[in-house]
Amino acid sequence: MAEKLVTSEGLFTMVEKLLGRAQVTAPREENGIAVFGPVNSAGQVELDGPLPVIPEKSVVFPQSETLLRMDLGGEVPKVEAVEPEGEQVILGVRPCGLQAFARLDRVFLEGAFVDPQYRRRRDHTLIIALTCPTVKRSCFCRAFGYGPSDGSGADLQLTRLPGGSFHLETLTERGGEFVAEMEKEGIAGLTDAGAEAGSAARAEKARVERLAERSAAAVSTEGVVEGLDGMYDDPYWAQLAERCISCGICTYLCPTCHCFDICEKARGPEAERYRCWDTCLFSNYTLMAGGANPRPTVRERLRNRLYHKLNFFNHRYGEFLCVGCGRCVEHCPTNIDIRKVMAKAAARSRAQGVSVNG
Amino acid sequence: MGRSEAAARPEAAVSDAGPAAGLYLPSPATIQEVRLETGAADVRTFKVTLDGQEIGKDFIYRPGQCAMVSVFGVGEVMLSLSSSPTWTTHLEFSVKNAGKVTSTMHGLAPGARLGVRGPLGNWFPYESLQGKDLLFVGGGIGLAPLRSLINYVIDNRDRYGKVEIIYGARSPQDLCFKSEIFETWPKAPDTEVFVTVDRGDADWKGKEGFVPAYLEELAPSPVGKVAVICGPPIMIKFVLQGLEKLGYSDEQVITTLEMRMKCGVGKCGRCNIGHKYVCVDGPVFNLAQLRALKGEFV
Amino acid sequence: MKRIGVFVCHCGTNIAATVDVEKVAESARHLPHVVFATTYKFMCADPGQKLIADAIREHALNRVVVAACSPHMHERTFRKAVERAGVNPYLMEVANVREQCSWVHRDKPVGTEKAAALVAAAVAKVARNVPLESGKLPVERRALVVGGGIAGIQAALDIAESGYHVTIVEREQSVGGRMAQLDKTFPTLDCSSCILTPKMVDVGHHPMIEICSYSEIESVEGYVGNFEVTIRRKATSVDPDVCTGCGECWNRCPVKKLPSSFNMDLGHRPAIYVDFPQAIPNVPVIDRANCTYYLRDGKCRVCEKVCPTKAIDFTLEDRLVKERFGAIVMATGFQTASLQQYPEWGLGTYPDVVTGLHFERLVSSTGPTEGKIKRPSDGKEPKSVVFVLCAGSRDEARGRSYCSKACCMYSAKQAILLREKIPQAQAHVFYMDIRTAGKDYEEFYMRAKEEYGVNYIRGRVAKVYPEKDHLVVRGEDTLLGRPVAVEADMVVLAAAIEPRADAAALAQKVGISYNRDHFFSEAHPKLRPVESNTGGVFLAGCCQGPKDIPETVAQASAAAAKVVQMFSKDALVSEAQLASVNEAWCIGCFLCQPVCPYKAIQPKEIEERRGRDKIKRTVSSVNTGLCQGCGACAVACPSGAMRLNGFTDEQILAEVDAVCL
Amino acid sequence: MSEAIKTAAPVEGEPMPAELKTAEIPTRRGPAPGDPEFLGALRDCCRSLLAEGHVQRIIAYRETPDSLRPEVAFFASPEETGDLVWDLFCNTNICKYLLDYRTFEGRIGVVVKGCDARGVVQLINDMQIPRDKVEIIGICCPGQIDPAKVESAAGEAWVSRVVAGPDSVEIVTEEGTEMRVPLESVLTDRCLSCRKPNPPVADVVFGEDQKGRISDEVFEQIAELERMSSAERDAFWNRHFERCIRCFACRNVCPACSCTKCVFDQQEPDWLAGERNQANQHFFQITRAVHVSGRCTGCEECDRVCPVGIPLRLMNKKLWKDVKDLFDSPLPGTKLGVRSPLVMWDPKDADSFE
Amino acid sequence: MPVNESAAAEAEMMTEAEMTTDGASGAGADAGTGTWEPRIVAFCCNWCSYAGADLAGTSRKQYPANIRIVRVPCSGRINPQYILRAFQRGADGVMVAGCHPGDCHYTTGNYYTRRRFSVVQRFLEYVGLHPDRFSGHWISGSEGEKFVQTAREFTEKVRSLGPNEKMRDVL
Repeated sequence: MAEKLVTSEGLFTMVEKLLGRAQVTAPREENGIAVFGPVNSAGQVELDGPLPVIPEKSVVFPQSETLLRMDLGGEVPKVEAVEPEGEQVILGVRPCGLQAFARLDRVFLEGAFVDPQYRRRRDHTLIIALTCPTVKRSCFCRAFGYGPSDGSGADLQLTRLPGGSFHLETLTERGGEFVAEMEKEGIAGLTDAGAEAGSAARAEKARVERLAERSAAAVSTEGVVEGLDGMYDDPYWAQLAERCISCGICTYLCPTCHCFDICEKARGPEAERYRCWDTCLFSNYTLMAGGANPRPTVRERLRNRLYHKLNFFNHRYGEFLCVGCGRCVEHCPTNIDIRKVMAKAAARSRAQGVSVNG
Repeated sequence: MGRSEAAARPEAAVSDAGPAAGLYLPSPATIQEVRLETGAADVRTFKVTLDGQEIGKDFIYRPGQCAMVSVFGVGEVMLSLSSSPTWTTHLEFSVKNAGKVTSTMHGLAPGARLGVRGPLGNWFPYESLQGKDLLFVGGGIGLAPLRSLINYVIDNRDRYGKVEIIYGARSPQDLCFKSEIFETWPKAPDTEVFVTVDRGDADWKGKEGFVPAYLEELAPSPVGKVAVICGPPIMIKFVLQGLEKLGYSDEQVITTLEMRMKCGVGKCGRCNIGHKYVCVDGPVFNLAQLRALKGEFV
Repeated sequence: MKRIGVFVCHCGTNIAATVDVEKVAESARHLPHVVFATTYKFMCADPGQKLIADAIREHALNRVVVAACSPHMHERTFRKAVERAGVNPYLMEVANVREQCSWVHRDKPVGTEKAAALVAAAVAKVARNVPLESGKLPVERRALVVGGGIAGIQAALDIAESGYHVTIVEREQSVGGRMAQLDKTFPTLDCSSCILTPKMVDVGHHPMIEICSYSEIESVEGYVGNFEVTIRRKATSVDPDVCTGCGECWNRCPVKKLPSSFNMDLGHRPAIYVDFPQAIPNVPVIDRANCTYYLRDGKCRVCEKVCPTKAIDFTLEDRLVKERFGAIVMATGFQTASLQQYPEWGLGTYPDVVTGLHFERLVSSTGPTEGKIKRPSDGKEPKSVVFVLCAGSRDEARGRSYCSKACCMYSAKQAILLREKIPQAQAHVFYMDIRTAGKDYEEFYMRAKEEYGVNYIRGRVAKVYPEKDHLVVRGEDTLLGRPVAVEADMVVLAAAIEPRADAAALAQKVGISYNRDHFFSEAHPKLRPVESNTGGVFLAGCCQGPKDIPETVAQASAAAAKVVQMFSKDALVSEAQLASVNEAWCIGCFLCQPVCPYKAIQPKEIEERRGRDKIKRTVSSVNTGLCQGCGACAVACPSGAMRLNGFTDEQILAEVDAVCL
Repeated sequence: MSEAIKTAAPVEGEPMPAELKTAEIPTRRGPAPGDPEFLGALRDCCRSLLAEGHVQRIIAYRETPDSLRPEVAFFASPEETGDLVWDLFCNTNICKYLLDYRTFEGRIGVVVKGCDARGVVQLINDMQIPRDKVEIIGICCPGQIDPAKVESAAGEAWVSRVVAGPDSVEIVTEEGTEMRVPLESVLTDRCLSCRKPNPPVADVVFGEDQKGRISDEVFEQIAELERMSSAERDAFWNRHFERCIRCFACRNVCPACSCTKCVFDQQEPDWLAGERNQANQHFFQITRAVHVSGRCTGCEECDRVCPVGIPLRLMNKKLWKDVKDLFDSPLPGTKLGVRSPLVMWDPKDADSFE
Repeated sequence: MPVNESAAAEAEMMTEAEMTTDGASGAGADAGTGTWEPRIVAFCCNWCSYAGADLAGTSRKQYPANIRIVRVPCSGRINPQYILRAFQRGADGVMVAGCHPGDCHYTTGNYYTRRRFSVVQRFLEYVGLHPDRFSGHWISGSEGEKFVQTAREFTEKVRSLGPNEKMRDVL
């Protein structure tokens, strides 16, 4: 596919042009924190910052979105499904975000029931990825078989080059159309990438891949699923839960967590049904109307989340629901580290292996 | 009975589900009749028709399936269809007043509008059960999903073997579907109904005692039989123990689960037991399947 | 199934003129749960109430909204009406569409719209109402009177005469209080002890009255109808059952020269004593702080030796007696201000500067001078006496803003007594204003001025200082606008009436409120002047505020009537709209406790299931006997575990949501 | 205006049991953090408390492979205390874990900084745990280091360990390179303006009283906000509240939030809807702040854990400033037996009503 | 942290937006029709302020119909969350009224109100609610006239501000 070179200025102009025709979501800095969020000027886009705290999923699976709109004033209630509108562009998606989209696609688009909201947003979102400029210690993408330069799943991929320009790679037809459109509009600073830029991009990618290599030794998925198969009733979960404060940070910051609640909002004769993010760590999540709760304590809830990431999803879809972005590792107020859970499971698996073989 | 039979593939339900665009859009429905089930008025059965849809034609369901029922402006709740698919004039939902939606529903009168999204989930393996003897064990409102299958079996009486129904509730006041348990079902051929209450009252002349104890007392033989059970967790727990003692294998025991559900279509994540979602992989499971899952099912 | 009926009242044309009542009813018909709505000319009239009752039956209504006048007018009426029709009275709400709508808006469409909104709010609220029941509280038909002065005596007699048992707790050796210290009373000049003593005797002999003298309140638990009071009966060292009050002991006691507080320290008493000869009970007590036996390790024992009935028992100790009462009358009286903030008047510095109460003892024939007025410094008969009014009263700057009410009159009386006893003596009265509001009071004052030639000088006293063998009183005559100096042999300060020094501490024990000056607060200054804000506790006499004898007696009888009224009921009915605790949510932080003005919140230990374990924990609980339903606790509670029935969060939010639509 | 009335009830400190009001003078003092003997002494102290049965559990920190992120740990036996650690990365305020021990039979030791200790005291004052059930092992805190600041100072290199000196820290990377940065540059924001680094109440104290860092930055920011127009403040908070993901971490770590059924979790009444819009964010943020006002100990743990950087301390400290100015009450958690000033009153209270 | 700049910039946009809807005629939500009327919720204690409002009625004193009273037993029963809820549901102004300090029917309830709301009122302003949208008043049962004056003045103040957007959560 095509390779382009775009200067910072050129990218700025491109974003400005985009703002008129689509909702643009990009990394922004707020109070010293990087977040993915809607931008209304190109100046807000901050591509050099760290991995944004709020994950990319909010673009295709917003914190809350309306499903139905109801008018109950008349004899017969008028109820209609609400479709998301407009075009979206998400700029600066990291490879882990791309991986997460792929997981979410499986949940929302695969099988008997296709989620219309997600489908509509996904179809109308142009994804411009960004090769990770750096790799943090909390990153463990390598464990899941991809790296910080892996643009698969994106329409376009940006790689920051040492000089400050970006290498822009077209990965899909849609990406190509976008570039063509931009070229037609005449973006100053958008040119074909020469061989030099291409090799600089490859060098940059190789550099960050090397950085990521550091985590490979520490974290592995080897034996995690199998280990967990035999650990469900292990006292380990109670120990881990003792520390967990049952907040929603790990789930809400997780790029693949997709649980939601469906709520009703009524104002006189008018009402809306919407869905909003929910988390299996809150006790209300499984609380039933009669007061029974199948997951009454943090132990069951935390275990459910970790199994969902590292075991249940594998049994259902054949892959992990964790993509190794490290957000939960970095932001857990009490330093609960999913990598340690993986290590524990792997060790269990090895021990089981030994006992079976011995 | 094979494992694959108990839990019907969710894909099979697709053909019956509405178009994807309306995944969360309920079909309009109207309450035709509200029937009080219990003395304490905490269970009511709602006779519901679907506006502009014919049941059995536009809305095809199987015994044990569920639907999301909307009270517009209040919310949605997953309810099992307590009617038999053999009835084509209306659907029935038997609802315990437990939360915001159900309590509002209890305040509704005939003519009130609802929304129905479904049918959802799998169903009792009514086809593979043909020719077998059936033991139904129910407690309280747990009889509602069983009732769908019981009436289906009675309406297709020649295709199934002997039917035994053990049903219990806390008190005579709390018994549901009284006309069926005392009149309709006992009159059906080769059908026996055993009713017990935890504690009787002055007028109660029937059996007193808990369901699991009554089961052990009756000791129905497992030969050629499948047990279908539903009730409060504590009852399920002891009934399972009782059935095991009587020699029922895990494959011979089928139950239907209740979990807090929101979307009904396997997206919202709430109703998982291990890697299965009750709303799409269930609610009907046999005991062997449940035992293979990680999670808290009883 | 909620079935709400809405009844819109025309109130003649009071509502109907500015509110389209039919339209309001019509809009109500579309509200959730409303199955019936109608209008009527006068909903509160019998036919209106019947209409409601009929509709309740006909439409199986189980909740009712009446859109009419203010709930302050007819909430009770309609509650009773629905109750008669079989609906719990608390399943009725009033929408105030008269005072707060039709009467304050002229524009009919505007009024109609607002009325409809108010009805919608009431409907939203009533849909969340739950049936409430008034509690029944048993009544212990025994009264406690705290204080044995004229107020306590009168209250006790009135209650006892109605057939209920009364206990009087009196701190001193004898009942009688301040009135026993007085000589004559205004405006009739009849002898104070002559009218008091018979009442004291009545109290002493009444079969339904028990006097616990030389006793104090230790603690008060419980609530209206059911108080549990611990009384400290101080050790008297005399067995009251044996003592005949013969007086041998106090006559023979070698310690004679102890200051007599009954005589305002102007006279003496022995270590074993009765307050005054007519004391009730006539059983002496030993002042252990000054008795030789106790000071010198068992020496002396004179009283023991002379006692003909062997009533002296040095080993007696304080006893704590716990008793149950249904009602408490607080009648703890007053003291006169020490006037320490007024050094310029020299009270306590110059012996001849005294308070009005001292003067009473000096004129009294039972007093230390046997009724001969002598100045304390040298016993000389005073030839000139200056009376200073408002001594410490009506002086915001020095901490007391109120009027002591009785001083104008008693000073006039004292001036008259002076002039009667020492006709040649001059009486000067410094005053700010003369207040003679009372029957025959103004006449009495005029007599003092005109008949007895008492010299009234309008102005404040700036300074009192000694000169040779007399005092000089300097002040300003504001009528003449010039300074004056009056020579005086004695100065009598009409010292402010203030509550007893321990009034606040006692109020805290009893759980009643008090004002800045520590006078006990009445429940309502106009309409409930003898009730405290705590159910079952009533107020009589100067502990509630300065007053003279007739007022005190009237208030005491009123308090007694309130007590008797309470006792005449089989059981007390508690409010239904009270606080209650959702124990599952309560974490026992007790933030609710300090905000409760009625001390109605107490800790309670509960047992709870936690998984397989049973745990014990402490939560709040509400004493429905004490709770008055203010709801302060419900707001102090962060989680909303504390709820106020009748005004729950759900109900109020429903109203808010409805009025905002 | 009518005369002022005073009741018996609202006396400061009531209804605290009297024994709680006794002055707290720690009996023992140990070496300060930074002293080579510190960690050994702390471990010895914890070990002997467990061994001698004075406590049945100790809540403290344990070493992890990531030296910047020690984990909270619960020590039940003296043998376990070998990897107990306390260094400048013990950011987590552990006092809230005491709530898990409300029904625990036995005493609990807590290793606490000044800010954590205030939380413990607040829990005691809120009657969530009795004083005699807690052994307060206090540490006069020299300030805690923000791992994110260290990591960003180290750039792409991974940090292996950090050696803290009194004024600077040495960052050692995995590659073995060393760099020295001023301590202040890596301290957490809350420590940069910490005025009360010493435990106000403790049974054992390690180190001598620290001065803390007197920075008025927070109050200056508050003053700046107060000077803004209403519309500017509206915009300011909208911008921050917009990011709130409603993870409730701020609530869950807060020592003043001890409800088991929080208003935000209640379905009836439906105080807080799930929809993420400004109205609900405001309801949540305002209610949370108001609920803890008068009981917020100013530990700023909420601010620390907020993953999206909402300046929660600008709310908490604003409320605290007003409460202090209006009612002249001590900082919550600094004194035993003190109840929230909002459940007390004084006839002379300021009046904003008309 | 740069508290000021971006907030000020956004505020500028805000104020412009407000100005366009802030016409003297009070055209607001229903700008097209010019019929916008402020919605005002008044929480009144049963014994004083509610009685004061009743007295206003008995004396036939007129005040704007925008005021909708919610009766509570005591001003001490008014949870600050009610204020937020009212704004959420579309109130343009909220008023709290109780007995004068010292006159509380329940002796001390309004002292807590006074403390609580002196803090809450400042805080609401701090988070950007316009100070004129919330007010507290002591109105006794005999102050019908004060109730009327308060209602009039508050309504006019709120009317001049236009519809409230802060915290508003309507469909």
